[in-house]
Amino acid sequence: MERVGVFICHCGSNIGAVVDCAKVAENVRNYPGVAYSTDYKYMCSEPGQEMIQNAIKEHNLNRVVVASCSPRMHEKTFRACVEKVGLNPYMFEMANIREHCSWVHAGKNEEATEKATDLVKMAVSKVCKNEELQKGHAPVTKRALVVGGGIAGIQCALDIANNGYQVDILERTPSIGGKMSQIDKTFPTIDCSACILTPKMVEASSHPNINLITYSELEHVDGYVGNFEVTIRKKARSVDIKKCTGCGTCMTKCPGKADDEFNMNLRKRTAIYTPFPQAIPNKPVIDRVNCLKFKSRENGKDVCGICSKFCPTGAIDYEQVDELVTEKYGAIVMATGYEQFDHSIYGEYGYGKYPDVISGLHFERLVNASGPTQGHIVRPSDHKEPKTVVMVKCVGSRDPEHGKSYCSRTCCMYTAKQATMIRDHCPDTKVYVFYMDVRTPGKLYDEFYNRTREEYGVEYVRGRVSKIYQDGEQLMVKGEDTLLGKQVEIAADMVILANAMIPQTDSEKMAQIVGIGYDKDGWFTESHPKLGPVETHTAGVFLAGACQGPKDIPDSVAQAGAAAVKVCALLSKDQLETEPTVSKVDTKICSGCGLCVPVCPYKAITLETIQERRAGKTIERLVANVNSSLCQGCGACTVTCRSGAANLKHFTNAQILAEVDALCQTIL
Amino acid sequence: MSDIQSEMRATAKQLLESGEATVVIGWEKGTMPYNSTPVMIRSAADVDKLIWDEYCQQNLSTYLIDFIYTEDKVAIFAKGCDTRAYNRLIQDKRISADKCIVIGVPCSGMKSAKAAAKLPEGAEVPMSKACKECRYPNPVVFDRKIGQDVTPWCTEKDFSDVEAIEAMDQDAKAAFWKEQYTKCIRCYACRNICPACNCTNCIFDQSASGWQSKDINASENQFYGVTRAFHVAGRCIECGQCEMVCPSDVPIMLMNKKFIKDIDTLFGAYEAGLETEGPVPLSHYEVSDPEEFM
Amino acid sequence: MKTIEKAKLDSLFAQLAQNYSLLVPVDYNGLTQFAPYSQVQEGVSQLYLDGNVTVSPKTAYLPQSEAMYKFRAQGKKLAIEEMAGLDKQQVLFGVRHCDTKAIQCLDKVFLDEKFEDPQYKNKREQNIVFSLACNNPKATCFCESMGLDRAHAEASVADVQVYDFGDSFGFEAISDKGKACLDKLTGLGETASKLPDQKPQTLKFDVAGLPEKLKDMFEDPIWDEYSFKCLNCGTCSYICPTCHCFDINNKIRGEVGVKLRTWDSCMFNEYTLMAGGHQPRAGKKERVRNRFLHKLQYFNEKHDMSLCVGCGRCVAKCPVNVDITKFIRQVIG
Amino acid sequence: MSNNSVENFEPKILVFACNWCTYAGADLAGTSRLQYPPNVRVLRVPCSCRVNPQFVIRAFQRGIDGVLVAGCHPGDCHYTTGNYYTRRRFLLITRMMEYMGIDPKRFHTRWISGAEGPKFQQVVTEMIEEVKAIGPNDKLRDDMKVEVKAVETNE
Repeated sequence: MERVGVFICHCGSNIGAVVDCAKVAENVRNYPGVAYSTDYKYMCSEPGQEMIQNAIKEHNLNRVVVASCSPRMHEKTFRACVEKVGLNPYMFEMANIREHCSWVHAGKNEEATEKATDLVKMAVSKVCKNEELQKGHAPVTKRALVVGGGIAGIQCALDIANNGYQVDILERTPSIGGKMSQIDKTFPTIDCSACILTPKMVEASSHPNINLITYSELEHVDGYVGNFEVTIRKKARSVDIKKCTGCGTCMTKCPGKADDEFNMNLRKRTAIYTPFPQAIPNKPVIDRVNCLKFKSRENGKDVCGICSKFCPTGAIDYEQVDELVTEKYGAIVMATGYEQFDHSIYGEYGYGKYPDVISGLHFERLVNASGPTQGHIVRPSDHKEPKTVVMVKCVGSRDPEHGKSYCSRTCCMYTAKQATMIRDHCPDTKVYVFYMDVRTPGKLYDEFYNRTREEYGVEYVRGRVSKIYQDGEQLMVKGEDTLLGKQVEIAADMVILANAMIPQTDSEKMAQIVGIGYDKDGWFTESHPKLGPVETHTAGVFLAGACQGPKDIPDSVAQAGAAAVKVCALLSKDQLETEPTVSKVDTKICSGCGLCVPVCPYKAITLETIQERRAGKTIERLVANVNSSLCQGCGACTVTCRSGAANLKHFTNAQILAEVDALCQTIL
Repeated sequence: MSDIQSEMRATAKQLLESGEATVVIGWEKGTMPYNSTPVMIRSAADVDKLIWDEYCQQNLSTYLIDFIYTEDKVAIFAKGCDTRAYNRLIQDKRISADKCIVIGVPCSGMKSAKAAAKLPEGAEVPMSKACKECRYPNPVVFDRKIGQDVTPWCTEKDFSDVEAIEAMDQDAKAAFWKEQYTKCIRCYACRNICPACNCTNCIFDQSASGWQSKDINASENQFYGVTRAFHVAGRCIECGQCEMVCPSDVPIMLMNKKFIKDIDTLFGAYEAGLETEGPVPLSHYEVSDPEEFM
Repeated sequence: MKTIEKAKLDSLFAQLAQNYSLLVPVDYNGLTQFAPYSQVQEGVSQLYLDGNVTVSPKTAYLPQSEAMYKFRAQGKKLAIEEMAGLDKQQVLFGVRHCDTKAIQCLDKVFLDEKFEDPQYKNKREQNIVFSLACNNPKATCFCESMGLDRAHAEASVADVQVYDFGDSFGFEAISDKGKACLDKLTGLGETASKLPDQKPQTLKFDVAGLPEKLKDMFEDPIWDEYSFKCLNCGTCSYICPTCHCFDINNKIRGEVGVKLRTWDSCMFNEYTLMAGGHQPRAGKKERVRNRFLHKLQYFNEKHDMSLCVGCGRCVAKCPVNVDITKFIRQVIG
Repeated sequence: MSNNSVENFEPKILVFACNWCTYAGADLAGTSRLQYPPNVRVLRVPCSCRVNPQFVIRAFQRGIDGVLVAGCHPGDCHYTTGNYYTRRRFLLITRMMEYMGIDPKRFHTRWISGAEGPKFQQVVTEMIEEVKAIGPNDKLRDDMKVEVKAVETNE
């Protein structure tokens, strides 16, 4: 027999000033199922909760409805409250008469009171159909996967490893290091990027708890928090990493040439290569697209093989194939970083055709001592030192029409950094910066920017560049100085564009593989913009670094640490509590048609063969089965299921129908 | 037709005698001249019961469900619509192909038994509505085939009847459906004959679930009607059996065809029962589906 | 015998409608059934006298859905109120003989010596049955084989016997109730009581000894043969004039509600489903066997009459032509 | 509140709101004190894909004047794909309801995010006004007007 206790909260005057709480309590006193009904000033307060607990004991209540604020606010509070006196926490319902009633119907006291009554009746009708539910438990694989081996991934892995947990770093390029390894100096300290990054890379590679899986791709993710099963494609390196000593002979002998993407195609590399000298692992891979041997094989021949001939350890293996391995992890950190916006869509910047209009990352390679020009700032076209450099900010950023609507956050600072570096390397070179705004919120950032202008004499022009065109050897940059309100034209030798940060081109596919959300631009979505910045909506998957949105190095490192803490908190548990509000299939009803299987976003439903006694015979038949650890309780299957075999606990068909009926019964 | 009939009997005989099949399901002559009714043949001696005439309307595929837990190997004769029904049942995992032998029979359309019952003897009997609109008179899947394929007489889906309802104003629509569903006696013949309604336990057989009371009125009957239509949406193979068996002449296909029409328009043309794999419209989505809820 | 020209039928109905509730056989959008005469007047339905109706007039005694009592529950308090019966006498015009016989069957169930169903009894008392003899039986009719008198309706049910004379109807009172009703009518003619010619039924067979034969046939393979094609739909039960099984449910709207009794069918899964989940009549065979044996054996054993009256509805309407007459002929041999 | 005379007609509208977006949006409308007419009642479901069209038909049977099904914008679903199924189902059901004679003004599906308090306010306000203008729903109703005159006694 249902014995529901109803408690109407005034929330001080928040509810009480509009809704006649005593009347609502009175209105439902005789409602079917209600055994006790009352109102009180603050239900969530200590005395309020005690009042509920006492009433449960005194009136032998087996279900409770509290009408107060949003369940998103206090459902947990009241569940804990009723649980303390022995009630199952799922025998509780909340009616939202504050956010959905008193606050939005100010002055309409009579109607609001009537509405509150309806909402309470709905809650009572539902709670009468509620069932006791128990949280489930799932084991935890005490090992984490970090996807992406940039600074965020490395830092996150180190933090997890230093907490004593095994962690794998999955990196799709031949080496860890990421974008930071391409950068020459870091702002605002102008310290050498490699000098602070490479020790971290070495530490990661030598850490007993860290395992590097480079030149590999994420293929497939199954499972759930604490128990992910991740399939990884280990791409064929064509080099046996166990035999290779990293001596580099092969690279000196290789006749194949290819664009050097690490150096932004500013020079060529060999077909067998490591991306950069400090690469980790420092073992080459064969770029099969550009390898003479593999190219000849496409034409039915088999030439070259020089690297193999010269390799002292016989590590070259042309017959290697991609390998798929499946590993188990308890948590996954996505640290897949960003890409640089491609400015070739902009006609006003020359569609990317002018060799001396380069991006920020090009410049980093130009100015790097181990880069293609040994650190000399020269024009890519004729290798002359530029005398006038124009820098353009917000290329692709803050441009909802052609580029991205967001601010890329890092460009103001890296432009300032690069401007000072030009002035340092080439004191005679004039530097102009076209900008929309200068945004420097960071420790010592604004001071750096001011030094750039005041001490380094970099000229900032507020305005957009309307056109860049080639005029002889020079680039004419036309724009408007909006502060002076006049057109300006600068004859420049080189133009550096501050390209926006954009997500990896396949970030949406990645998100779908892992089962996390992404925004309109393709950045991965955090679970809460303020209170869950490194969590995702998928339990056990966390975010670090720029894959969540544009970030500079300190922010990425900080977020990596935050994600690591969340991972460790998860891995420190022996068992995980799982929500019981999941789908369940009544096998007596299920026909095993399997229509629910493809509908489940968590692959939680499988078809299983069960045995059944029927008319004296044992028969075998298919039925759907929900893995309650995988199921997150969306309910998609329940509507797909025609016969109602699939039902969502705590949001059952009967419970929702009871609410609908309760609302409608007053209509006559 | 008689050629097909003798070939049917010969095939059934051969299947039963060779032991390839233990049961053959076909049609026999029923009480009235317009009754051709399902028959189960277990012995080669009985194959002469089998007939093939212009009233072999009834879909035999649904009977295959009755044999899933027996040791039988079942052969059925199947027209185009029956083979689509067969695919439907395979896709819904209600039957397994290795227990069935499908003997395809191209069909030139069946006459309406309902019309025949009302007409005087000897009068010209019109073709059933579903047959008139049939686009797949030839079996779409079969293990064997009897007779020659016929040329389909329809190539496009005919939605003129649906459009006629759509053109009514709201009150006229409501009145029309209320009238139609006032007649419904909820005998569930439409459901039980439907190859897409193949759940072992239909929600309308679960009164305790609260989905529907046993009260009979236009509202409850419409709930039944629209719910059943929704359950077969994207799965209906357009055999029209529901409408043919309805003792109250409720135009049930008008509901089913509405969903077919809208699915085609909204999500791209779809033909149920042609394949046994691949997504069914309502257990599938495209990110690019029409957006009108912004 | 009193008569009225068919052309003046409207005036007869108008007179009847003045003093009684009047139900007539109609065609409502393709479904034939008994309905208030007002439907004909309003043009919603057309009068249908060409044959028997699909949904039998048992609806006037045992509606498909009928409130038994109503209630209101408030807190721990409960109020229950019986439903009022028919406050006015109700004429059923054109009930065929088979259906009068069927009502006699229902009497055995609902007006049992031990318990009289008050709602059934009320309708039985208030209904005045004008029973029309069939001159032109349908091809599916077999009432003669089931022992019915095509010239005379079941006297315990029918109040007025009606004959169709082509251009006119003739009326003969059977009961006092019928006589009182006829006496109130004006404008009727008078004719000698020569009965109209009746075309013979084509579906004819002998049922002698059927219940006894069936006694030993519970495990006969004939049931597999007859049940194979059955869909387990409720068409036969719902159009059958003698099927009388019902289920009882609540229909509740908040504090108030009614107890409903609704038709049920032995073809349905829930009919015999036990609370614990056991299903004693799991398959088609068990259900078809039960229905046929109830019609042709069990009811005979209990009430000494057949529960099949030979109306032929199920023969005509069964979607898969499960033919009870074929079954009877096969059993009799 | 319901009143069958059209002048004073105050419709009752049921809103199925997904927990993560629309319910939060309705909460935000509350915390922002965005006022709207008190004719709507929100029923919380985990995801709009939990809303069985049969619930909607049931509400109309029981005499509701309007139903709104609302969830996250496509792509924003907490469960990644739920609302894509909602969209498919309700594109069809919207048309079927209209086909059955239910005025399309009475039934809507909308995407309302957790940040769209003002949109929630706007959508329900417009819907209430529209439904008010067309009067009480008289279609598909399974009315049961029962008057029990008997006096209650203890059970």
